[in-house]
Amino acid sequence: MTRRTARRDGVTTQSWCGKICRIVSLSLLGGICIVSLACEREKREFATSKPAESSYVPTSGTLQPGPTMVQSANGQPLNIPVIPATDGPYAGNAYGIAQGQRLFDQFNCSGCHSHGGGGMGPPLMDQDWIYGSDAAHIFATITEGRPGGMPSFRSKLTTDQVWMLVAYVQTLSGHGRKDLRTGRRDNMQMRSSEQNTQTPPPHAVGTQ
Amino acid sequence: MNSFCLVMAALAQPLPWIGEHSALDPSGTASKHVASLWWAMFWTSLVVYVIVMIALGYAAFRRRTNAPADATSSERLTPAPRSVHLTVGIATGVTVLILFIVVVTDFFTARAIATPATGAVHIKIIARQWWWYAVYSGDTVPQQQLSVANEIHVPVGKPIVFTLTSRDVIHSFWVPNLNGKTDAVPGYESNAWFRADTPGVYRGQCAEFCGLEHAKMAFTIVAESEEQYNKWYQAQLAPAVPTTDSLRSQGERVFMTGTCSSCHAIRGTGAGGTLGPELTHLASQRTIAAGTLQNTPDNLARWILDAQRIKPGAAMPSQELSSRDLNVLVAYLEGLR
Amino acid sequence: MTAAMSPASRGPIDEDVQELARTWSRPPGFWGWLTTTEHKSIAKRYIITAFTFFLLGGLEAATMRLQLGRPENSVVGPDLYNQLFTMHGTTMMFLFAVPVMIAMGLYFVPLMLGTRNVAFPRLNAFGYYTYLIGGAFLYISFFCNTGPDAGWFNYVPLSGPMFSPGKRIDVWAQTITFTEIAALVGAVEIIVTTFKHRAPGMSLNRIPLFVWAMVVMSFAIIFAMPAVATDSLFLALDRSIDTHIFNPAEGGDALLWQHMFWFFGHPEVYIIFIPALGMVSSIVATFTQRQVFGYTAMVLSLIATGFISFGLWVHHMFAEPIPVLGESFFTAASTMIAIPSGVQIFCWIATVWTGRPRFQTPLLFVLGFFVVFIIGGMTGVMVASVPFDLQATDTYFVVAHLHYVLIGGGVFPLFGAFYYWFPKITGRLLSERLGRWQFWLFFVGMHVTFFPMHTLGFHGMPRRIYTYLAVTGWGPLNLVASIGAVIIFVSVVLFLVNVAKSWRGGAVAGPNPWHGDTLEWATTSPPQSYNFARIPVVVGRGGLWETPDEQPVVGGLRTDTREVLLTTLLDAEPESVHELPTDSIWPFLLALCMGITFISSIFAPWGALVGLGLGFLPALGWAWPTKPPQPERISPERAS
Amino acid sequence: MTSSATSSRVPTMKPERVVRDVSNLPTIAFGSQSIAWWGTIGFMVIEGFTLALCAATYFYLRRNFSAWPPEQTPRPTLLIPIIQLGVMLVSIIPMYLAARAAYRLDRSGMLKWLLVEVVFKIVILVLRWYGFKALNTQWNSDAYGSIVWTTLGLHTTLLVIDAAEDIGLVIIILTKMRDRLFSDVTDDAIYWYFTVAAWVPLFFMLFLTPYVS
Repeated sequence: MTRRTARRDGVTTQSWCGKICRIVSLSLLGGICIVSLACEREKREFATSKPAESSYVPTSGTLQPGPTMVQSANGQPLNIPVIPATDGPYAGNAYGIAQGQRLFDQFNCSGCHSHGGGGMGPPLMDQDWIYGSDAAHIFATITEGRPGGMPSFRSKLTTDQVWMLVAYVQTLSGHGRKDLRTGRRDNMQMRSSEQNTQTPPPHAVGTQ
Repeated sequence: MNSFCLVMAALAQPLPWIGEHSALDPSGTASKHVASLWWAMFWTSLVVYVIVMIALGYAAFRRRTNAPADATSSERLTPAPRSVHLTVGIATGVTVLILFIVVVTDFFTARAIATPATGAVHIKIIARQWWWYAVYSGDTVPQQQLSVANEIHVPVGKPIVFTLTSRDVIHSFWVPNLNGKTDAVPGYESNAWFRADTPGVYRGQCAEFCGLEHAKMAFTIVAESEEQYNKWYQAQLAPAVPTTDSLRSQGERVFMTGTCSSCHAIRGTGAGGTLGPELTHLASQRTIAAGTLQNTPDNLARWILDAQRIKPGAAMPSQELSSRDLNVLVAYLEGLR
Repeated sequence: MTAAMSPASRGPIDEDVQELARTWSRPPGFWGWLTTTEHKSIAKRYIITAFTFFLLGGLEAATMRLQLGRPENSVVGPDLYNQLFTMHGTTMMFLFAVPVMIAMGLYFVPLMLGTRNVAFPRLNAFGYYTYLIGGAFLYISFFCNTGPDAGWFNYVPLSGPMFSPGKRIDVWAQTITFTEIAALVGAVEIIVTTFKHRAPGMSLNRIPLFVWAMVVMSFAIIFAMPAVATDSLFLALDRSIDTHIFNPAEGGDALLWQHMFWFFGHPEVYIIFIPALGMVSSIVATFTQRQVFGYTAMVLSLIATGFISFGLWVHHMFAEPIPVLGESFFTAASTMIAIPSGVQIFCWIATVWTGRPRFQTPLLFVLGFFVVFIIGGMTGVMVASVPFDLQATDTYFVVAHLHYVLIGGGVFPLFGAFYYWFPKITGRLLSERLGRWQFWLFFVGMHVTFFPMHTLGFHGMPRRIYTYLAVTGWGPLNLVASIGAVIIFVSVVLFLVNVAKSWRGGAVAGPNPWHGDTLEWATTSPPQSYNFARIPVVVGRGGLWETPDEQPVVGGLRTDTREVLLTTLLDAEPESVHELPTDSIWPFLLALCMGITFISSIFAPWGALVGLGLGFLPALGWAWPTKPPQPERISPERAS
Repeated sequence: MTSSATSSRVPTMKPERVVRDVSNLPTIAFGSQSIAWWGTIGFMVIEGFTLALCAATYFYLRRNFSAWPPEQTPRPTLLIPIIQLGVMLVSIIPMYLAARAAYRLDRSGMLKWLLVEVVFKIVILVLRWYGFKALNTQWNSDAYGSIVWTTLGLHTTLLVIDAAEDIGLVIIILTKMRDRLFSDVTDDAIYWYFTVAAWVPLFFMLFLTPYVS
C-alpha cells in the first residue's frame, strides 16, 4: 500500500514562518545600532596639522616637576587654553587607543606608572584619582604636570599625542567599552592585557 | 650554460622598457647571475610556448573530411592511432627533461650567490614601521660603530653582509639592482648580502606588506669608491658642529625645547631621543621620510609641519609650530651637514 | 492502487512519474526556499551567491586599479586601500573561487553519477547557509569600516593584537571559519556521493573526468582546510584571550603562521584549479565529439597534482629565514608539479587533434584557457627557483603570475562551463554572439591588465602599495593595466547582460543541445526534481554515446518516499536502498545558531562555549525522526 | 526556478528497458555499506588532522625554548590525567557492547549500554576539567601554556560533541525509536573509538614528554 506521508505537516509550518520573520526583523534592528558602534571604533583618521593656536615661547625645557603656574619667558602668566569638558577625539576609537599604548611605552610612562600598576608614580588601574579621572583633567595633568613628580609634557608632545595618551590611560582604569581596549603586547607579558583586566569604574578621591 | 645566459643577457640590453631601476639592469654580482638565469628561463619557455601553441593551433584548425555533426558514434569512441600516443609520450618526456635542467640550473645559481660568511662591511639592519635603521656593526670599537637611517653608503666591489631583524612587524629588505630580497622577521636574524660592481645610487623598497605606509618605506644604497666611503664614514661619525649664528641657535632652542628632542637625537647636543631617526647629519642625506621626499628646505618644512598628510599613520606627528619657529628650525636643520 | 512493487518489466507509466514529482517537490513559497534539501536548487543558489561575490571582488579590484592608475593618486587613502586589497583577495579566494567550484560539483556530480540527490541533503543546506552567513558577515563589517586590512594571507605580527587594533582581523578570522566549514561540508558531500551513489555499472574506470576532478578537489579540501582553521583559531585566541602562540617575545613564532597558512594556501589554489581541469575535459570531449585521450593518464595526473600540491608550500616563503637545504627541496617539488599539468595539456591537444572541434563559446574559453594558463604555468616554474624568486616574490611579477594561473586556470574554464551547462540549468541557451564578444573582451582585457605587471615586478614595484612616487617610473605601465581592468569590467557586464537576456528569453535548449556524453544530458533541461525517473545502468565509459537504443534502467525504487540506490565502491554493484531525510528548517537554524556563536565570540570569548551548548538543540531537532516508523528490510549478513 | 510539481509531460528520452530490480534490497545498511559511516569517517579525518596540526605546532614551538616546560613552569601533575586515560580506555567496553547490541538489533541492550556510556562520558568530562588544572600553567603565561591549553581544549570539544551525540541518541531512542538508529549507534561507537585513539598520543605529548627532555 503506497502511503502519502510527505505533505501532511505542510500547513502547520506556515505559522513558524511568521515567527521566524519577526525574530529576523528584530535582530536586524539590534544589528544596526551595533554596527554604528563599530564604525566609530574602527575610524582611522590622521590628525593633520591645525594652525598653531598657542604661540608662546616655551620656558626652560628641562623636565623638572611642573610648577603650579607656568611662567612665560617675559614673566606674564600664560594663557593656558581652557580645555572644554570633552571625552577627547580618541575616546571611542580603537586606533587612537592603540597609538596611546605605543606612546605610553615609548615615552617611558611605565618608568613611574609601570603599565598602570604604579611605582614611583600613582597606579592608573585603580579607582583613586587624585587630579580627576575624566578626559579633560587627565589632559591637564599630562600637559601641565602635577606637584609630587609628574613632569609637564606641554612642549614635549603634540596635542593629538596627548589626547591619544588620555584615551589609553582611561581604558587602563576600566573606562569605555571592552571591545575598544588593546590586546596583548608583542613583548614580555607584564600583566594580562587591558582587554582582559576587569577594573571597577574610577571615582574621585581627596588628596593625601 | 653560463656563456649561453650571458649572450642572452647581452641580447636583452637594448630592450626599450628596461629602466635604470630594475632587476633586469643588474649592477651587482648576485643580481647579474639572477638576471642571466631569468633570460635563460625566458627564452626556453618562449620556445616551448610557441611549439605548444603551434601544436594546438594545427590540432584545432587542420582540415577534416566531414563536419562534426555527422561524426559517427563509433568514431567518438575508437582509440587514437599509435602516432598520437607516441607524440604525447615524447612531449611528456621532453617536458620532464627541460624541467630537470631548469631545476639543476636553479641549484647552481643559488650556490653561486650564497651569502658569504664574512664581508668587507657588516651592517645590521633593524626594520621599523616605515623606515630603516642601519648600524655598521663590523668595527669592534663601539664609538666607531656608525648608525644611520634610510641612506646606506657602501664601498664598491666589496661584498657587504647584512644581518636583518625587525622591531615590530615583518619587513623585506630589497634592492632590485643588487640582489634578491630577504625578510626581516621579529624574533629572527636573517642574513643578506650584495656586492655593487658599478658605483651609483640604487633605490630599495620594503617588499613585505607592513601596514599603513608600506608603500613609502624606501631606502637608498650609495655605492662609491673606497676612499669616498671612508671619508663619508668619518664625516658621519663626527658629532654635530655647534651653532654660532643667532638664527640657527634660535632654531636649536626650538628643537631642544620642543617636541623634536623627544624622538630625535643629534650627537653633540642635548637631544637624545631614539624613537625616530638620528638627525646629526640630516642635511647630508639625499631624501627624507624614508625616501618619500627629496631633501630640500621647503620639503623639510612641509614634512615637519604636516607629516600626517604626506605619510598618514606615520609615527611622526604633524607639529603645531608657528611659522617663525618653523623657519628658524629649518634653518638649524639645514646646517647639520 | 499501484503497488509500490510495480512490476519491474513495464516502462515508467505516467502515474509513477507524477508521484515521484510530488514526493521530490518542496513546500511552496519562501518556507520551501528556506527548507529545501534538493541539491540542484541549493547548488544554483551557491553559484549565484558566489558569482555575486565575484562581482563585488571585481569592483574592489577596479577601485584599486583606479587608485594605482597615476602616481601619488588620491582616489582612496592608505587605510581604505588596505581594506580593499584584503577584501579583494579574501573575497576572490574564500567567497568566490572555492565555493563556486564546490557548487558546480554539488550540482553536476549527482547528475553525472546517475543518482537523485547528494548523500547528506540536509548537511548540504547547512553548508550553504554557513557560507552565506560568513560572506554576509564579512561584507556588513566591510561596509562599516571593519573590513580586514592585513592582506588575505594576514601575516602575524601585523595581524596580531598589537599592530591591528579594533576588530577587523577578528572579522577575517571568523569569516575563514565559516567558509572553511562550508567547504569541508561540500567536500564530504562530494566524496560520499561519488563513493556510494553511483549508477550501477559505473565502475571506477567509467567515472567521468569531471567527477574525478571533483573528488580529488574534495580530498585536497579535507586535508588543507583544517590548517587554515587551526591557524585562524590560534590567531583569534592570541587576539582575544592573550595566548602567545605568535608572540616572539614569549616563545611564540612569527613564521609558524606562514607555515600553517601556506600549507593550506597552496593546496587551495589547486582546489580552485583541479575542478577547472575537470570542466576543460568535459568541454573538450563534447566540442570535439571525441573521448578525452588517455583516460588513465588524465586521472593519474589529477591525483598527482592534488598529492604534490601539499608538498610545496614553502615556495611562498623563500624570502623568510628558512634553511637553504629545505628551500631547494621545495624548488624541486614546485617544478615537479608542472609535469602532471603538462601531461593533461598534451592529452587535450591530442583529443582536439583526433576530434572535430566546433568553435562555440565554451570551446573558445577553453582555447583561451590554454593560451593564458600556459604562460602562468611557465612563470610559475620560473618562480619555483630560489634565486629568481627572491627577485620576483612580493612584487607585481607574482601578481601577474597568480592572475594568469587563477584567471587563466580558474575563471576561463568556469566561464566556459557556464556557457556549456547554462542550458542544462535553465533550459535556455546563452547567445553565441554575446558570448564571443565577452570572450574576446575578457581575453584582451586579461592580457592588457596583467602582462605589463611582469615588467613592473622587475622594476621593483612591490605588492600591496596604495601609491607610488612618480620618480619610480611605474606610472605608464600602471595606466595600461588600469585600462585593461576597464576592458575586463566591460566583458563581465556583457556576461550579465547575456545571462539576463537568456534566462527567460534564450533559445529553448533540448535535453542535449551540445550532444554531450555524460549522464546529466540524459535528463530534461532543467532536470526534474528527482533527476532520473528510473536510475540508468552504465554500460561503458562513453556514457550516452555508448548506450544502445534502449536505455537500460533499474526498476523497483519506491516512488512514495525519497529513496536512492546505494552501490558498492569499486564496481558500483547495487547494495542497498536508502531513504533520504525530508526537507527541514533545522539546517538553517543550526547555521544561524553557529553564526551567532562565532560572531559573539569576537566580543565575548566565552560566547563561543555558550553557543556550542546552544547548538545542541537545533542538532537534536535536525536528527529528530518526523515520519512514523515503517517496515525496514535489514540484510541478515551485515558488514561489521 | 522551482520545477513544476506535476509535469504531466513524461520526458521523452530513449525508451527504457528495466534490466535490474532493486525492490528487495535492504533499506538499513551497517558499517561501510551505509553512507552515515562514510560521513563519520570524513569528519574523523578532519578532526584528526586538526589535532595533528596542534601536535606539530607543539613540537615546532618547542624549538624556541631552551627548557621545556619553561624554567619557572612546573611539570604537569600526572595523577588526574592517568586516571582519565584509564577511564577513557575502560569506557570503550560499554560502547563496544552497545554497538554489538545495536548490531544484533537488540534495542533494550543497546539502550542499557548507551546509558552506561553516557555516565562514563560525564565522569570523563569532570576528570578533564581537573585535567586542565593538572597542566600547572595558564593559557596566557607563555607559548607553552598557550599551545598546551589550546590542544587540550580542542580535544575537549571532541569529548563534548561525543557526549552530546550519545545523549541525543538516548533521547531519540527513548521517544521515537527507528530501525535506522541501530546503524547510527554503530557509527557513534566508531566516533568514540577515534576520540580515545586520538587522546592516547596527545596524552603522551602533553603530559609525558615534559618529563622526558
